[in-house]
Amino acid sequence: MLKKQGHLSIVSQQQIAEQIYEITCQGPLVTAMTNPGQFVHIKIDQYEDLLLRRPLSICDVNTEEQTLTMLYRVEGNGTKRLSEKQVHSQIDVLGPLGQGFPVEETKPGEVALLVGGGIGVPPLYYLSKQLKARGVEVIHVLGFQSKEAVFYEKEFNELGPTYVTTVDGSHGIKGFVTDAIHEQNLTFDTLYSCGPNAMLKELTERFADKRAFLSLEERMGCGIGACLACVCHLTNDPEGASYKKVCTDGPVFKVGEVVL
Amino acid sequence: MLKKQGHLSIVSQQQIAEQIYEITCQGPLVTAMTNPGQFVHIKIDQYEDLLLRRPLSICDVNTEEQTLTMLYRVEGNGTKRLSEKQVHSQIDVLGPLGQGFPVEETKPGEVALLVGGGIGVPPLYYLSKQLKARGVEVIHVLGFQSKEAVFYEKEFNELGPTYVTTVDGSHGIKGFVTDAIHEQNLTFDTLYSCGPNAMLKELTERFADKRAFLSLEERMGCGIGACLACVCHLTNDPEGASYKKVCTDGPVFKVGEVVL
Amino acid sequence: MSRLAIELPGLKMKNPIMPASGCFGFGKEYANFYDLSELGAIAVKATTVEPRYGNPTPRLAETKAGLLNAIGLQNPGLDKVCNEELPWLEKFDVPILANVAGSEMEDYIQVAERVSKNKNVTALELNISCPNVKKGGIAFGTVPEVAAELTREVKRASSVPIYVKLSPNVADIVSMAKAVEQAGADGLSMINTLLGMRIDLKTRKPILANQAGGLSGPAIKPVAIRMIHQVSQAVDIPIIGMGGITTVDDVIEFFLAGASAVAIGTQNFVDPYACPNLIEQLPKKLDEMGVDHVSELVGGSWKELCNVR
Amino acid sequence: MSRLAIELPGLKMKNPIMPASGCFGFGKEYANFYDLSELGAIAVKATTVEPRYGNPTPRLAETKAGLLNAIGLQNPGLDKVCNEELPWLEKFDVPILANVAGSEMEDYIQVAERVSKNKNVTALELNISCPNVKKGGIAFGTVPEVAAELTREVKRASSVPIYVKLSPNVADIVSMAKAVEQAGADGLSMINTLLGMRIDLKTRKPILANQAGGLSGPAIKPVAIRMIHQVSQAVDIPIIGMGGITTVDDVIEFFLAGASAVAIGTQNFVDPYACPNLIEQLPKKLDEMGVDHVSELVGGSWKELCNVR
Ligand SMILES: Cc1cc2nc3c(=O)[nH]c(=O)nc-3n(C[C@H](O)[C@H](O)[C@H](O)COP(=O)(O)OP(=O)(O)OC[C@H]3O[C@@H](n4cnc5c(N)ncnc54)[C@H](O)[C@@H]3O)c2cc1C
Ligand SMILES: Cc1cc2nc3c(=O)[nH]c(=O)nc-3n(C[C@H](O)[C@H](O)[C@H](O)COP(=O)(O)OP(=O)(O)OC[C@H]3O[C@@H](n4cnc5c(N)ncnc54)[C@H](O)[C@@H]3O)c2cc1C
Ligand SMILES: Cc1cc2nc3c(=O)[nH]c(=O)nc-3n(C[C@H](O)[C@H](O)[C@H](O)COP(=O)(O)O)c2cc1C
Ligand SMILES: Cc1cc2nc3c(=O)[nH]c(=O)nc-3n(C[C@H](O)[C@H](O)[C@H](O)COP(=O)(O)O)c2cc1C
Ligand code: FES
Ligand code: FES
Repeated sequence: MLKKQGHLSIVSQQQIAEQIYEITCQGPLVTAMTNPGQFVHIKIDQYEDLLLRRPLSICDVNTEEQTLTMLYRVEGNGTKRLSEKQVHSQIDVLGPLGQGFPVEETKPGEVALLVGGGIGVPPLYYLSKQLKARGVEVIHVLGFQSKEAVFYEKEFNELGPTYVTTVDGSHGIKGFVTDAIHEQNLTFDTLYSCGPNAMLKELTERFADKRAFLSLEERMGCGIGACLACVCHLTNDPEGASYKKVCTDGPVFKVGEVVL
Repeated sequence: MLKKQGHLSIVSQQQIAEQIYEITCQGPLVTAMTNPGQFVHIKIDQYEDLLLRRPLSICDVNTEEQTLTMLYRVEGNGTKRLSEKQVHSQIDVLGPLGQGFPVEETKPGEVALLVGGGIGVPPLYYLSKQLKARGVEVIHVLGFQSKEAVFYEKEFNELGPTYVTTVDGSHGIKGFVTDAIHEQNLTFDTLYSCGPNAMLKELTERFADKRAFLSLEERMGCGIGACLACVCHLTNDPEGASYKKVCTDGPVFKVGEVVL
Repeated sequence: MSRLAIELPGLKMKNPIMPASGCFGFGKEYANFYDLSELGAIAVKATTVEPRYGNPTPRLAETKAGLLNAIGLQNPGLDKVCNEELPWLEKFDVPILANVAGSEMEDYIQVAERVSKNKNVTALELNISCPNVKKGGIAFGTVPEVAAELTREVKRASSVPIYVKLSPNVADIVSMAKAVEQAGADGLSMINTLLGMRIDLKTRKPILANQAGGLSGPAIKPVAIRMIHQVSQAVDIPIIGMGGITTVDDVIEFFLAGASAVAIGTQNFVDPYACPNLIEQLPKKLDEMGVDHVSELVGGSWKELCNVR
Repeated sequence: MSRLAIELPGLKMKNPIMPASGCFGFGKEYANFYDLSELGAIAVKATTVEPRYGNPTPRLAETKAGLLNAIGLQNPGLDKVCNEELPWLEKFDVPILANVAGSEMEDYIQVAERVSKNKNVTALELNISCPNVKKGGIAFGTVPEVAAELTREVKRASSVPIYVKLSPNVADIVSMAKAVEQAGADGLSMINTLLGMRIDLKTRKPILANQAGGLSGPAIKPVAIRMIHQVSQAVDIPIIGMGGITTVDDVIEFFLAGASAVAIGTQNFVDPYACPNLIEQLPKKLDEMGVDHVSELVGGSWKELCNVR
């Protein structure tokens, strides 16, 4: 029985874009977080008005220093309260959870296209680092609403070519990530993506026949497969009783495997 | 319309006896807190699992420095969370509330006997200071469970003769405050008291015909007279529909005025 | 007309926010904190024929995100309410929703008849749902036919429109609502408190002297929203929504569910300025949502057209 | 016998703590965290005749101190439960309380008959109260006569004792309890979730795809305590209490109210170790309270003799 739950201590926390925070925390639990695309489930404080844990993706890990970095957007009460937590205070973390991106599907020398939208960008960072370390050529396409919402552009640039799009054109290429892929004529051996459903749907339509892996988001209860809050239908049985759980079978699925 | 609600900043907090904490906080609201026996109603934090304010007595005030000191016992969730608050953080305070001890009922040169039981002791401190400043001779009888629960003995001693009792005899006189009053043959012109109901009942029986003022405790909602949570019957109409509210008509009542 | 002003039967309100009955006395205490004329309306404490002391103390117990109360309809009685409490409120420019309670049908009729004659009382709220009185009261609130009969009689006796305050402690709130609508109710107030209890581990007894009490506060908000969502689609009379409102977002949620105005209960105890604060915050929230008038939101969660965006 | 061990119809438990149905699947996930043999019992997820996918997502929404769910009885169906899920659990030394659901009486009977034959299923829990199925289900839970008939038929079909799981969404929980007791129920499970809703301010629609859902968690605890306090005084069969338990103090409160065992639902999601932690803390709490055996606390809030201090 593996111990998957523990307290991490916050070592830094800062705002890095509009509503976007970067938090780094430390503890032995981190050593198990080796698979990009996995997530952790966080109990932000002990006050019971905020009952459930909150799922956040692993954005970066330093296993030697046992530090975990996450990026999050302040959406509601939970992320707001997380943003108010002070350095040195603790958070209760369950994880790593779920199935991450299959790094090994891309061979050294091949090209991986990493496509992220908004708060779907964070898990791609750890993924990109691992792919690069493996000798894979990484290209990033990162979509945001506007200039103010852009983050980690520099960090991704250090790992490989990075195209940033904004919906309003205030920074980078105007439009959606799919526009950029088209305009820039980007080709790849493997596609890895995380972002809003609409984006994932669009990518599925275009690249259904490609080697592609998509990370999904769904409201979660337990995060470990017991509550059935996070299920989705299978593409080959879209109305039936068969299903996958985003928390344990995902969040990363092969393109076309599940109904978006 | 007076502004009775505001935020005070915690300037110190320390444990002074078993489960007993002393907290001092600062802010302009404090300047109005001139009447001992009044209380404040505190919203400990903004988390809504702990919904209501908590009533705490004014134990000491420095109007010049705008500091308010309170002593409290960790009973349940609210006081526990208060004890975890850090210096410099804020508490939301409503007050001063209620009718305090009538200091002016005791003339300079007269003797006032101040009798406190357990967590009823705190308001007597500010009272004693004011009586003494007025030229009243103050005698204190303070009852506790045991040695570990005793607090502020030195502080009271500096103001006047102080008899401490403990139920188990581990410190001071063994027994109840009433035993001490009897044994020591203490006489007085005015009696002021705050403590558990059983103690107040005993004092009422003995001193019903004296000039005596008792401070009551009752579970409170609003603290300002609107919710009718804290009512008590009048002694002259013990079954009827007339009533007093502990929060606004009290917490201090003349001995024999209300049903304990 | 201001973007907050609304008009419901008997209630011409500057804004859609009022304190809930029993959580504001007859206004005197809160008048120390702000000008009561700022309020959309005031729902005053329940009035019965005779003065009542109510239940023994303790009358309150806190629960997670909730409050249990067993005040027991303590009030100064019909005479004093009509001769002192209501006249005192006349100096404020605010309509009064007078909460009517009793043990027998006759009590309700007597209170309704007389209270509705006070000049600032522009509507009555029929409290058929108070969980804290032992006789009669509770049956009125859980049997549609009984509630309907009471509504009919009180409606006849009253010289102003009547709102029936529904109890959430029923299996089928829609039947209750429809029954009182058919019986002539001009509006609904919902929800009253859920029946609950807390036991003290030290004494091993219920904390409340009355044992059970009414649960209010944020804990019950989802129940209120669900009931208002159901009922507002089934009746044609307006609903004054309440149950756990603490923020302006909560206010909006009640409108979207189907309430036409809202009442603030427990939160007044937490923050004496709760009502004026919410009134102040409301226009800003409407701006954020791109809404001109608060009434555009009513029933927005189930009315097709309202769901812009 | 240990101070925690209890014996209820069909359930010989090492301790009085079990996970609640629907909050623990069929145990597989939590087996990654601890040895399931530590538990007093396991209430497994509701089983229906056919496999069910349940409701569309989102299926969860958080409320203040509460959780709304509309899972919709998703389960792998009778065949798979009997052939795979239950046999998998046989390796643990723990009695299984199998939760039985359906839309028609016949469904319940069919599930009960077959599930009760599994060798580790020592009792059934009749889910007459799930608020998340549209057909039939809800009526079973709110009409005493219907609940009684169902109980009688299932009791006849089952080879093990049956516990009827009561819905709190009723005006008179005592009548429900008495009706199913008379119909042969061996015990009661209470409470299931309260019906609630949350509306999203951005989309202006209910968050749950199913619109309404069942409210669980600390918010509903006072309602559960009140109902158990009432029912335990009115019936002679034992009660498995649940609704908002998060701490060992909550466990004690349920015993004092009148429960003979407790189930932990939502808290498993917050803390996967919730059940073993409570089991570990219980003896220390009994020491603190000066209680030898946990069963001494049952009904302590209303039984005179129990109120030592
Ligand atoms: C596998 C996974 C990975 C994620 N990774 C990230 C990340 O790296 N950075 C980031 O900013 N966000 C991430 N999210 C989304 C994040 O979990 C939500 O934004 C967050 O839970 C919102 O909580 P809140 O209290 O601020 O909002 P509230 O709206 O107050 O939350 C209320 C409830 O709804 C749930 N909820 C609300 N929005 C979402 C959502 N979009 N997805 C899932 N649950 C939601 C919450 O978990 C909570 O239970 C991830 C979600 C999933 C499922
Ligand atoms: C006028 C007045 C003055 C007080 N002064 C002091 C003081 O100076 N120092 C001190 O330690 N205590 C004082 N108390 C008691 C103090 O208010 C309670 O101990 C405190 O509210 C307990 O809160 P809790 O959250 O820790 O306990 P919980 O039991 O979790 O509280 C739950 C609810 O019960 C109420 N409650 C519980 N116990 C009491 C009680 N004994 N009296 C009133 N309400 C209670 C709480 O306010 C809260 O609403 C005073 C009470 C009153 C009425
Ligand atoms: C202390 C208290 C007293 C109440 N008294 C009454 C009353 O006299 N008449 C009535 O109709 N409702 C009464 N209520 C119910 C409230 O008006 C309101 O319906 C309920 O509290 C839910 O709203 P809230 O969650 O905002 O408090 C009372 C509620 C509380 C908390
Ligand atoms: C996600 C979820 C699923 C549930 N599924 C079932 C179920 O299948 N059968 C059932 O009888 N109760 C079900 N329940 C109700 C619980 O068993 C329990 O009665 C309720 O949640 C109250 O307990 P709690 O507050 O500890 O969660 C479910 C509850 C939740 C939160
Ligand atoms: S979140 Fe509970 S099963 Fe996925
Ligand atoms: S606490 Fe509300 S009236 Fe006294």
